[in-house]
Amino acid sequence: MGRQVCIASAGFSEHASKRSDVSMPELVSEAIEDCLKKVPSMSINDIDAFVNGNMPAFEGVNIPELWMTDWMGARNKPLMRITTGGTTGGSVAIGGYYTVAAELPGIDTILAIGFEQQSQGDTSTGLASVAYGEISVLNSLGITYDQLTQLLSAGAAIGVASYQATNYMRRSKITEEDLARVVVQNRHNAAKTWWAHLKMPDLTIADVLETPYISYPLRYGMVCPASDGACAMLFTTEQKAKDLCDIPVYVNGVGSVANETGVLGYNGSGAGQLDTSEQLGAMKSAELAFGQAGISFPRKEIDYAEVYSPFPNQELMWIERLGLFEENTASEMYETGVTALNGELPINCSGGVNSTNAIGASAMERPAVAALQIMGKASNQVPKTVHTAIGHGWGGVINLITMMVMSDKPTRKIN
Amino acid sequence: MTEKIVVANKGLIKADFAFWVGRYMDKLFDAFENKKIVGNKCPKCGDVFVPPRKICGKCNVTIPFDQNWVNLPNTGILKNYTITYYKINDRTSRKVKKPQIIGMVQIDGSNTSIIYRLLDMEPEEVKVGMKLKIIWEEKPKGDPSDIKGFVKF
Amino acid sequence: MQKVGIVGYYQVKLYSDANYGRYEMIFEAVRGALDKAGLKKKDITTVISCTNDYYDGRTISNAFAVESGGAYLADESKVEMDGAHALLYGMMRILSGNHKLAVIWAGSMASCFPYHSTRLFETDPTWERPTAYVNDISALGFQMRAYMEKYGVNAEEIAEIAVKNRKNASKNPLALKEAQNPNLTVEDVLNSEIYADPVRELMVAQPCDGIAALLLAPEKQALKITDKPVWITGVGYNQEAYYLGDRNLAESKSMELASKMAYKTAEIKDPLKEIDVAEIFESAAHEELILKEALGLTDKGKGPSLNSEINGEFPINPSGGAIGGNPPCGTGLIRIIEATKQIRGEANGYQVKDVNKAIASGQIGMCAQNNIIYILEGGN
Amino acid sequence: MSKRTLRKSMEYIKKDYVRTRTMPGSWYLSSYKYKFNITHFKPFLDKLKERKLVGLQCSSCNRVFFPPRIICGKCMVKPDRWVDLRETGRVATFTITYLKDPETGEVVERPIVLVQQDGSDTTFTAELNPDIDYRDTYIGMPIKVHWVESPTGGLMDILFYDLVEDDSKDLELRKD
Repeated sequence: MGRQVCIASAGFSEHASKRSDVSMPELVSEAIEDCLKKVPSMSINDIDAFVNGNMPAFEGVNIPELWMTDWMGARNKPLMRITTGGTTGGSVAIGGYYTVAAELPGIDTILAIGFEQQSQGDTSTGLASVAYGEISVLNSLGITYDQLTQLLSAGAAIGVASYQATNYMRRSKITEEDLARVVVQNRHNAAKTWWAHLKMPDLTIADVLETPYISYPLRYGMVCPASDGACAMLFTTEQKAKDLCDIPVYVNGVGSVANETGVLGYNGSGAGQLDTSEQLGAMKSAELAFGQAGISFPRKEIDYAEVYSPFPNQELMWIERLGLFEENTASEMYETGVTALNGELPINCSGGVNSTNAIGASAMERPAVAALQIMGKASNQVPKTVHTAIGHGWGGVINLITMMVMSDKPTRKIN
Repeated sequence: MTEKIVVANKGLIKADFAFWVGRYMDKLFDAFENKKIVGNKCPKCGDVFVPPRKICGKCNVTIPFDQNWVNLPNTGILKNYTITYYKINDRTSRKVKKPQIIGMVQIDGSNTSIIYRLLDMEPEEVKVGMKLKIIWEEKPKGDPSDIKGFVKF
Repeated sequence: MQKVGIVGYYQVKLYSDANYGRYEMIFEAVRGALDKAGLKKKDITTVISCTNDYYDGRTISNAFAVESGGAYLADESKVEMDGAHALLYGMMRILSGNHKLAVIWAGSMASCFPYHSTRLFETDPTWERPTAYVNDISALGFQMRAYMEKYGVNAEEIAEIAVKNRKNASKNPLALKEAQNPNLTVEDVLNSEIYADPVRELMVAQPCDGIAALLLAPEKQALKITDKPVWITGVGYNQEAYYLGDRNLAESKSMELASKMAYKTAEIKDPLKEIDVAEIFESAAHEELILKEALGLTDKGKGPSLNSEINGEFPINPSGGAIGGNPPCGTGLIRIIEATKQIRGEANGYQVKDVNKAIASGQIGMCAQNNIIYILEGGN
Repeated sequence: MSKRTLRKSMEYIKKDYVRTRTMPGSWYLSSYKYKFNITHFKPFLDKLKERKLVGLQCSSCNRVFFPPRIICGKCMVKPDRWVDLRETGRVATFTITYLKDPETGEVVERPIVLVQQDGSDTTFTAELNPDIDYRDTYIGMPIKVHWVESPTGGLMDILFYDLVEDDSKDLELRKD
């Protein structure tokens, strides 16, 4: 069952802290225009179905696809909305893949769209509302509303990431300087990506370490911005993709394995992840996706990786957990330039989520950039030829993961 | 077996939003400030839209921002209406004593309808197809509530 | 399209204010479906949930439901529309060949959120929301008036649909108690409070608490799991324009296009003859007629003349439909479960005779902007 | 560090966009309710009142949940066995928050830790004894429950956690 699925194109809107010139639907249409510009023989009328998603509570519209139907060209077309928080973009991309793979009659070409206009809402309240439901039960277990408010303000500042950073730093014995080095590489890369948000061509490690702590061990200079932006990807069948572009990118494996929540348990209980940097879900997702794609030695077979890392410690952690590097060696790779643009295994050459974070789009921009790197059409193109690449997403309460393995050759077995 | 205990705790926080209207809608609200209505026209099918928009959903063509603007009159035709006793806002929906008549009005010269209250009318008087005229707020602020409603013309 | 089998289902009874915790209810539905099919947690390979962040009051409403929904270390995702759309995604995952058992669960607790003001979040925030004249209530009023004016249908004929569905609901033990009424008359409906003229309170599907779960498997595996699999042989979904002023509310363009896609897949030429029963998600009585016509069961405007009682010419909503209880997000999935029950002959008390093919639909948006429809068939 | 230097060191290439109007809106979670079944918390809270700690164990996978959990996601069953737990535990991970004191306006460093109670397989958020210097917090730090004077049968009966002073020479605590 199933068939081969290809990515034929991907597009972005410009990202910035305030895209005050456009409404949400107009922002989305910018990304669609950019996506279709790369496949001149295709028009919006040729799209058979749509898959969409964003993180609705961050910008105050429920199921915004209903409103933006016309702006996407989705009038009288099939449409499905997928949202999973931080991984939304990745989940939408996987949704686009499955929509093509399912071989539904008449549905061959899919536009997958992830977007977010965070300047419309209040990001920290949005983040607090992730945990609020679960924290409110504590009131019935003897914790007063005053104490709850305190807990919320402590948690909302940066959420669960700092706990994870402490865990990871202890495990791999890295210093804050190692973290800053990751940030510097990302922001330099962002400066060469036209749609990126925090473009800092002259940033130094000292600059990052000069900024104050937001919550230990993370500093202001290390965390991602809140951006407005959208991303669109075109999924289609093998045959159509060959007609549309020179190098069709095959999606060979996908995975989105969920784990128990970390830091905060549900229904007032304890949290199941004892070590938040262990990331069983990420390892299982990688296993699943690599298994489908027939990849046995990720380090040897993968040429490029885009991982979802709003915080530098996560970038180091993910590339280890996804099987690209030996445990606790990731920071060395940044020191020796393995992960740089002209390195052996370049990571996040778009600047990553660390430089541009429009939440609902972020996890889709990862596979989108990876696919463009394979096609040779990326904004900050790596000099070496990329055959196989991965795009990864992270979200939820450090428990949701998305993973997509792409290549210029089909390796997924159809049975 | 012990008795089941289910608690229902109230929420605490509130999230505020400020929705960017974009350049196309901004132009409409600029006109609202002068108690006027503008629409824009699809270059392909010729339909005129109120509120103006970037893309014609029927033809899937982009309407350029710097052209195809159409000034529209303050009059229109009633296409549909309903009478409700509910008042809704972001926080609550509550029943009100006096019913409000809400009408779907096609502004003359446009091809779409907008939805506003019908004022100074008894439910029995309302007829689909009747001619209506906009009543503007005295001091328009440049937002959708500048149109107070429609009356018979 | 290859066949996909429905191998198990479970629905929690609908309550207007359930004495349930959220996770307890999700667990009951998913565990219930597994037990009914005789499967274990480890058999699950993928889980698709359907809830809504605004209905749950939680951002990422699926993040904390991983454990109770059976998604621990399973390939998980969430569709934020109607439960029927979640089923579509589950089906796609099965059809891709990547998965062997999909759990789909959907629903929410309407007693926990202000339904109408939450529905307002669906509207255009730059144009319609500040004045709030367009909302789920007024939209139904516009839709019913448009339908009546265009085809000359009168209010009594629409009230009869409400009477039929509420009577049917009284035979369904899982339906909402408030919606069940075996002795309702057309006069009662027309004399009930005005909702949005001409829509009356008793014509409307009342939001309530409830969660349902369903299991899907590919053809080969489905036959190993159960003797009575129900096959999905066709699916169609579609979305029409957003602004009510742009649309022809007297008919449902999206349902027409969706059913065209589904009929083509399942090779159905004459739905009225070939299909035995329909479960339609109608947010108010008149919508059942509009959707029925869009499905090609009758000509436009002739909906009321087709007898759709349980023992009528073409039974529609023998379970009571959405009027028999409407848990936001869950209603569409419950329609599919009810159609499955009809095919398996498990609808005790409201079973239609000799059902082999059924259709079930789900919807989302003002005046059913996005519709989805399934063709279900019995037999091995 | 002053705010001015912060801005200078983090400057980036910006583009200005036309500013259009905004329309307001709010999401009031105060009109929402959150329903939870807390039946399984009753024995746990009763024991807290007696200054005793108990965890709920899943009889299928033997994991112990503290505080108790309604469903074990791994096995999809309701855990049903109560086990006694010791008062000691360890810091599973921590962060330090830098929040302004509402009264003085000064930035206060406060560690928030995730504690794994000995004998349990889950972690939960707790506070350390304020006498402990926040710079001394580390992962694996052995800690012990500090009860309030008169427990009432709520989660706040655990006031905070004290550091376990261990004098034994043969036990070397890892600290890094």
